[in-house]
Amino acid sequence: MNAWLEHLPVVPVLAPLFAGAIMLFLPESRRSRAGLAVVAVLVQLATALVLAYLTSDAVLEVWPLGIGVYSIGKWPAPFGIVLVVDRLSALMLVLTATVALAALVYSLARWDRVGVNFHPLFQLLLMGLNGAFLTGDLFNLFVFVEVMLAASYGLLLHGSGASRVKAGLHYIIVNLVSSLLFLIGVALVYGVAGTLNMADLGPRVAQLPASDRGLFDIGATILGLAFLIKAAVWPLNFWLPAAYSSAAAPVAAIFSLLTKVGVYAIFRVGSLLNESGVHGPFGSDWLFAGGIATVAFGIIGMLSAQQLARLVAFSVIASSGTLLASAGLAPDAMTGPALFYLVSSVLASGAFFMVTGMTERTRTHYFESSDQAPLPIASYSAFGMEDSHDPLDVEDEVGIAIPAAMAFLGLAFVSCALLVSGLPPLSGFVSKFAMLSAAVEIAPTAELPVQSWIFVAAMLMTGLAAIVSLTRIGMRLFWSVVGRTTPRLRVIEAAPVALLLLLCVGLTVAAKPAMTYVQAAAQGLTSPQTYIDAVLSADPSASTAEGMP
Amino acid sequence: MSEFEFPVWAALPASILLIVGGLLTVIGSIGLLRLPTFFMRMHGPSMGNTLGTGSVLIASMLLSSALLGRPVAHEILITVFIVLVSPVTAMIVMRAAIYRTRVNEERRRRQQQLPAGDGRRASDA
Amino acid sequence: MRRIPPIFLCVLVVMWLLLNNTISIGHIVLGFILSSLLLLAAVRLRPLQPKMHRGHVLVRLFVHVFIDIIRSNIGVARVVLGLAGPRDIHSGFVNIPVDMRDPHGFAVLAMIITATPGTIWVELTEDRTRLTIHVLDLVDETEWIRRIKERYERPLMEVFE
Amino acid sequence: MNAVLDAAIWFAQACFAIATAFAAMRLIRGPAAQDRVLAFDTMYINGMLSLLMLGMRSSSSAYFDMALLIALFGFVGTIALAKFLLRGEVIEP
Amino acid sequence: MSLALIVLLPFLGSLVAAFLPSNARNAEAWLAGLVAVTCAVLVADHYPEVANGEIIRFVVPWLPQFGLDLYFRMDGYAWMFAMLVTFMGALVVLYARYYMSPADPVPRFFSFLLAFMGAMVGVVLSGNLIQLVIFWELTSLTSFMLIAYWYHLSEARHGARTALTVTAMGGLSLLGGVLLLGEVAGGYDLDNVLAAGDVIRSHPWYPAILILVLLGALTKSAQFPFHFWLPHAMSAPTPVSAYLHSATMVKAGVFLLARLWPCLSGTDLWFWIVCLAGLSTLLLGAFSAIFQRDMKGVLAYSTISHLGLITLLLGMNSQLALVAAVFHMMNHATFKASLFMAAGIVDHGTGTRDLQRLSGLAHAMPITATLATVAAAAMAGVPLLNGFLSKEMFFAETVFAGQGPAVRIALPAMATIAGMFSVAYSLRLIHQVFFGPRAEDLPRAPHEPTRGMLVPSALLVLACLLVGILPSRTVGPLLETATRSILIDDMPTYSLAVWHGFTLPLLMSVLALVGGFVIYVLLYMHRRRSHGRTPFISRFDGRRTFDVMIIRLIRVAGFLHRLTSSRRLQTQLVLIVCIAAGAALLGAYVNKVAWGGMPVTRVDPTLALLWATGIACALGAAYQAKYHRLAALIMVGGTGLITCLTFAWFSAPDLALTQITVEVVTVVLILLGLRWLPRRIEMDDPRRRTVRARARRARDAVVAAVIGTSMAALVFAVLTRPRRLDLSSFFVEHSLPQAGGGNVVNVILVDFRAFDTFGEITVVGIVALTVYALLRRFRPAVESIDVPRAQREDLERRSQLAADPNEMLPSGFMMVPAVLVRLLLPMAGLVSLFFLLRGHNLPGGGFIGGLVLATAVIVQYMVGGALWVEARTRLKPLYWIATGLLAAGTAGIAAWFTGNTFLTSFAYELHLPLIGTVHLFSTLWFDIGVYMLVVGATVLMLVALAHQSLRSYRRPAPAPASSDLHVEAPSTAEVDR
Amino acid sequence: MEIIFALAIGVLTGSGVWLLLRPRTFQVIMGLALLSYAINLFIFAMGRLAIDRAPILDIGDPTAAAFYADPVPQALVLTAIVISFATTALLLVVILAARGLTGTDHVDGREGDA
Ligand code: NA
Ligand code: NA
Repeated sequence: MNAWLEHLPVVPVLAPLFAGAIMLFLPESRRSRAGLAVVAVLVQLATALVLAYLTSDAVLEVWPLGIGVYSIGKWPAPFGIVLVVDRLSALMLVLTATVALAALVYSLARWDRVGVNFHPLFQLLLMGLNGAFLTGDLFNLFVFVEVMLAASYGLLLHGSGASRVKAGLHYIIVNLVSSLLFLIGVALVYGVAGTLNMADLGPRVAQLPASDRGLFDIGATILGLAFLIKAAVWPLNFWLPAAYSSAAAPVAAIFSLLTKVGVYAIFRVGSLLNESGVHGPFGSDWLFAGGIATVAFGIIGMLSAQQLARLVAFSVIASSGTLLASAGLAPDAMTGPALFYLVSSVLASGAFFMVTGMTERTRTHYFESSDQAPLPIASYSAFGMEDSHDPLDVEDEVGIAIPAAMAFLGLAFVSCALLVSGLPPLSGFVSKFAMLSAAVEIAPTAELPVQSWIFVAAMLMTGLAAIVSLTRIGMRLFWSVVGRTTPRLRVIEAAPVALLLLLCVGLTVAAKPAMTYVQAAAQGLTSPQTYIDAVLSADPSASTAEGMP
Repeated sequence: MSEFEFPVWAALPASILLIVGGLLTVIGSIGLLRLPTFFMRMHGPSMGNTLGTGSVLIASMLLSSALLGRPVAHEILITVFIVLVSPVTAMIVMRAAIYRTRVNEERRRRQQQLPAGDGRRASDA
Repeated sequence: MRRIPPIFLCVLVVMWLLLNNTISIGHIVLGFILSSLLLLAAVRLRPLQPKMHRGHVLVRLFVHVFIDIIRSNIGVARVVLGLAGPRDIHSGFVNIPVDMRDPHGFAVLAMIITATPGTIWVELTEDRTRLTIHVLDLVDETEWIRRIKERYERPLMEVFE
Repeated sequence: MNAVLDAAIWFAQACFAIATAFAAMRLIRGPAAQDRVLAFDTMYINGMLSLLMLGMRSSSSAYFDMALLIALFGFVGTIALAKFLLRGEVIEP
Repeated sequence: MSLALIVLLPFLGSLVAAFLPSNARNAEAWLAGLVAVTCAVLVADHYPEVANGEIIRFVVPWLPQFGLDLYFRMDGYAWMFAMLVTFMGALVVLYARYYMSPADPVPRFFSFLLAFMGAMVGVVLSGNLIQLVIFWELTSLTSFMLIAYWYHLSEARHGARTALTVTAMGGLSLLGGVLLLGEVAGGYDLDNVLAAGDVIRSHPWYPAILILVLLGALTKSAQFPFHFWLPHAMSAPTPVSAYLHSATMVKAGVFLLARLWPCLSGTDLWFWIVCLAGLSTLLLGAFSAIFQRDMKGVLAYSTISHLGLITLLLGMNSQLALVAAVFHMMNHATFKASLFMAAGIVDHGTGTRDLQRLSGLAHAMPITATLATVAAAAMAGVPLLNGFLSKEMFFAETVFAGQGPAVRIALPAMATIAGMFSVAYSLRLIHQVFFGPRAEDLPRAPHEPTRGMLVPSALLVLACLLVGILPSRTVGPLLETATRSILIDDMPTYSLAVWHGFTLPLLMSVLALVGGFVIYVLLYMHRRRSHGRTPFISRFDGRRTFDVMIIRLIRVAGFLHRLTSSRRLQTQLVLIVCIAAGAALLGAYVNKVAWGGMPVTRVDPTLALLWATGIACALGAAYQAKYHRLAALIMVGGTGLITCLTFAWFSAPDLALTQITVEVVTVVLILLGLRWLPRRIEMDDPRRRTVRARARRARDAVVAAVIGTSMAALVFAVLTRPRRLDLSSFFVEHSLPQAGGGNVVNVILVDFRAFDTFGEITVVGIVALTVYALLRRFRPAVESIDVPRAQREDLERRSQLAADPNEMLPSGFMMVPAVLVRLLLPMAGLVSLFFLLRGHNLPGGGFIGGLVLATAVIVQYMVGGALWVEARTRLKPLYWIATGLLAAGTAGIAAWFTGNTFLTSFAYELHLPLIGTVHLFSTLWFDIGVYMLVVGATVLMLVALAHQSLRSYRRPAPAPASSDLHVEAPSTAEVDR
Repeated sequence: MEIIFALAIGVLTGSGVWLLLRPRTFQVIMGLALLSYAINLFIFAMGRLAIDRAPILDIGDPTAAAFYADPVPQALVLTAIVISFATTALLLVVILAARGLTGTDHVDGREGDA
């Protein structure tokens, strides 16, 4: 294969890193940094698409098993760290890059200047996300999750202000604790099974003596809990609504991916531990119960939410619960539709957070009013870092205002509402229908048919709750007679929203190929042997000319 | 322990030095623990800092020279650093102690003036 | 062009050799390069440099100090262990009028006073005319003043002024 | 001869541990902040000595570096604390 | 193909309409009308095929994996409805053109109207049940938009929301039912489902399916008890009421019942549920209609009751009843729509629809009066009008419905009573509006409307007459095809004659007419004392109940939310740690985890003593951290020291080194922070002595104890098991030969697992950036803004606190320390380089080296003061960070050019004079990156924190309380610039 | 020896958790510091305890791995130390900002019950 194509899997990690690093040399003025940022995201998108193409059945000569394994430093798995690209990873990469592109462009309108270093942090967040989706090593996963979280702290606090700092404090502390759990889990897994490579885990666990097996399960349990906290499972998700609803709109938009990292980790590690039958969070019943509880919590939250942002945050919770529940219900049948749902819901909530930002424009909550405004401190010129721009002058608006702003906003809002509530005709409905029909289909043969019914009921309930609460808040937003000022809307803000919504439409129209792809991806999860073989049989020294120094 | 057999010329003085250093350090910290006032306590540890450390370092020098079969002197660096640094510590700590005792004096005096005791007590940070 | 203090450079090179525990030519060169770079980078942070002469005086001084250290260690040990006899220990501050002005001199003096147990540097007045030390076992103030001035301050003034 | 040496090393190590413990007692007992700072400094010195002992025990030079580092920087924490007590902030304008 | 076109065209039209300028009434109308007519023509074009029993199909695969395809299917029944929808659409558009006022934003109206048309056509042409549900929900949405067309009226908003919630809920349950149905019938497409009738009826899921589907249908068709949304939908513009809420959308429910009739009906369950719903709706609607004040109110309730009638017919499990039902669907559409139009005309002409105020309009608007009268007569079931025919069929069915005796008596009676009611309200409507004395106090002077508004109504009335007089010539064949397509072979025999001789049904009709007249007269005697409130049942207002339910729902949700969630951090943390511990303990219990078999090594008293110290420090810190922060900090530092010694003790020199350096930096860092964390004054706080507070502390103590114990047990369980060598042996064996490094740990960090290090330094960099960004807009606590007390005392002696950048040495007590510490800087630098360079073979490496250098710099700040140092050096931490990241990255990428993967280490042999050959490892370059990043990040964080005190260093005056904060904010700002 | 090690980790964890559950921000940050010590020791323990077996190979003899202490957990702990150092710094600054913006050092940003 082409010697350079070989390095493609590591590009999604490197592109944002280099972009972010180089930005630090550029002045804090928007233009140069923003340009670089856009380029970097486009590179990631292109790479992700190529990877998705390479993992599909279209080409088999590059990666015969449809799985790309890139061993960092040429050390073979399980000893070295490997990046693994299968359909699922590729899918997540594409999703990340897409939402990132939208959020980035959106942020250029003004949001990126309410604080410093927005763009570097944004890039490094992407680095963390991509790394987490790519890595095949448990501890390396920890590291990249930390990268992601660290950047998310920075972005959540971007713009400062009381509400953000308060929410951020809780968000940070909870995530620090969950990281500690993550460490305990990884360490225990290593201490008992003696490996850190995910693919290597299953075979080793199978060989574990019964006496050690219990310890391993404890490790896996704690690990799973850490993932579940990231995935915002009830009752470990109280930090989420405040954090997501107080973050700046584009940040919240990209945040809708963070919970999915937890879900991804559950899916991935769960599938690899599957046939060795590990109990705890990876065990299906626990997962199902947690998922349903989370959905219920999301429903309650949506119904009782008073601001749109919080409502969307709760819908994120509900969607994450849906994914967990479906994974717990019947991985084999449900994973495909669940992945479809994941894609649709991420796009939807991303768009929705941005719409929220636009509807709440009049209230400019993302920008502390002057009495709240923190004192700017001594300029750092003495300290060798001139940034002339004043973080407070973000009022000048960029880009041309689009006509019929209200019409666009209304249309966008309705589309988002349809997507979130799973009402026809958009992809929200398609994905929900797919999950429901799968759930109904397994019911007659399942050993616990009641689970299917609970799941179906939960899905329908979510839809109803979404309708009730969304009409309530939507009418207040758009049809309130008193004091509604039509916001000036700029293409640079409207376009990303439109992009995401159009993607959802595309997902609806091209449901067949999309579903085919995600089902293939799900196939990789439900029968992980291919993955394991691909990783463990990969010979790093094969592809290259020179040997070791 | 290492299977290397140390020659007497190194082992014997080293042992003595170690014992002396250990004793000095312990005595110093006993001083830190037992002496009545802060200013007196400050003298305790400085024993460990100087002669205690010195003897241990010499012992270490002897042993590692014997081990590698050539003069090893990098323990001198530690001595240099200790000597360079401990005055800084001593001065600032001493100064702080004097300042704080003065402040506490003043506070006590002030509290005797006002009708004392609403049950509060300023914490040290 | 900032000038690199030569003595300090040599000291650093020696340090480098001690650190790496070798005297290979390569390390000497490397140490030389690194040290000079570091000094170049740091020289503005150390504007004041000592001008030393009659360095041999220091040798005598150090011998004295060494003896004093051992003596005072024993002294303090006795005080701590309560072997100092029935008399109650009376510690206190001693004010010493000083004639030395050079900061580096004072620095060395501070080292000496700190290194000898039983005495601690307390403060030097802004105009550098009076030095206050704290003595653990204070029997006779004038004895202390004499000792500091005779044994330490004079040789230091010879070297640094 | 090694036996004597080992005994001496062991003895010294114990001494330093005891010294550390005493310092810690002072640290916990206080009463004043400066006492704690002083105790803290002492703990660091004793820690350095213990490291040197470990080095001799395992006759490896790896431990020497730690001792060196403590000798070089053990004081930073102490003067930071002391300066906080003395000036109310560690780094003044 | 053309089927898809019929569905697609309205949607396209709606898109176009949305983007027309808001004042283009004619363009909109033309567009809409054209679309409607075209669709109607297209539909009509298919009549020949459907007439001879063909079924036209058009399938587009959509989601075949789950049996969901776009499947358009037209048989006679569908054709009839499609015709109804499109034809009515055309008429309504024409009507609306004149009804809507120029002020109204018509694009929205017509665009939604067309969208609705598309959705409705979609419903009737769906050959796939899921697809049907999709269009079904679309009709709900478009109807929501149309009801709320005048959203500035709270009535409209409210009605719209009620309608949407009820119908969408129905739609969801319909979805559920359809899912089950599809699973049972083995596919969602209509042909399967209709064929699988027996399977379905005998399947255990049948009741569930039936109830779910019925929920969908009955809500849509406003059947009791879900009828309440329809009257409130009347706040929509009248064309909408005429189209959606009488002719088409509300028919969707009964349409579906008839559609699924072959596979769902024929059971007792069906009979009872459907009949009861229909009958009660029939009576309730008719009864309430009598007492309405609003014309549209009367029509709404009458619509409800007529829908009830249709439902009742469908419930009777008899083919003839089905025919009657289908027949009545069409009839009702015609006369009710024209009545609505009449109501609109009256509203338009007089400015009110209030029956109390309206009177004697016949003089002013004779044509309208005539049309309305005829239509009302049809509604009342007067002979020679279409209403009479279907109603008589209905009466006949009630009589011959085969069920038990009770039914045989009750049903006809009820039917007759309902008939009376409908006569009464029809009579009332016409009489009170068009006859009697002329009303004087009308908002507008009544006048005949433009022809455009009359034509549609007239056409419909004409239809009523034609059908009523010559049924078999006009509607006969259509009804035939429609019903035949539903009950394929077992078609009943029926005759559409006006005269069947003196039969029981005829008697019932007569009774109904007479009785209705009597009722109205009695009411009229009462001087129209109705105030729009229905006697007896007005208290059971479904809508109010619904509102209360919604409000309750939200309140309950709020309550549950408060119950199941918490904004308190402590609660969240307790949950996390408890669940973690619980899960672990449960796992241990389930799997009976036991100690391992390895013997424990003997306890070394020295380490034991050290750890006694460490534990004491930890406990002390835990005890002191609230009020004696400095003490706690120092004690934590002590614990850290012991930890570091432990690492060293158990042969982990690298860990010990890193730990110790990190310790030092952390202490400095937290002290820098403490400057801005105002001191807590310890006082005996009453809140700490409350029972709850004590209880919480007790709980936390227990939790902490349990978790501590379990961690200890866990560690012990691991430590007593043999270790696994697989990874370590690989690393130890390959470290020297391949990676060329003796210090395996360091080799792992920069080579084997360099990717971890790569991410790790990124984290450090990110945090530094965040800290910097956050501190840029830092707002300190009010109490700690002004200069610390100790320094304020100096201000008596010195003009300002900041050190003078030009002075050689700090004056005062810092002089000697400055001399010494500045002497130390180059040495420290050398040591840091030493650690950086030797890391690969002995403990050390970039991280430690970097921290050493950073610490050395920070110490300079401590003794020299921030401004003094920065006047003499220009360190650009951000650049260091960036360079570090780039260096590490390039070190990795460089491997690509040697044909290796990212971060593969390789050596470069450098031949130097008098030094010899030097092996430069790419890992060294990587380590240099780490080094630079760590230096930059650490310095940035610490110094950015230290810089905070610059904000106030020129204000000798101690700042008073919070009040001055805002005042001096600008002044600080300009100081900073 | 193992017993002492386990005890140490237990106590550190216990006091860390106790502080973590306290209402004051500074207590929480101290608790996290103690917890990270505990976790680092925990990870380290996963390589079991070895005395005088530092995984530093004298040039030229890569002897049996069994002799040396397990280097992997050491590397993991190093990463963990660095990351927890960084996050501690961040948390500290956030705590300061919160104190300034909310006027209290309660973790919830408002004076709850002590
Ligand atoms: Na998250
Ligand atoms: Na002294």
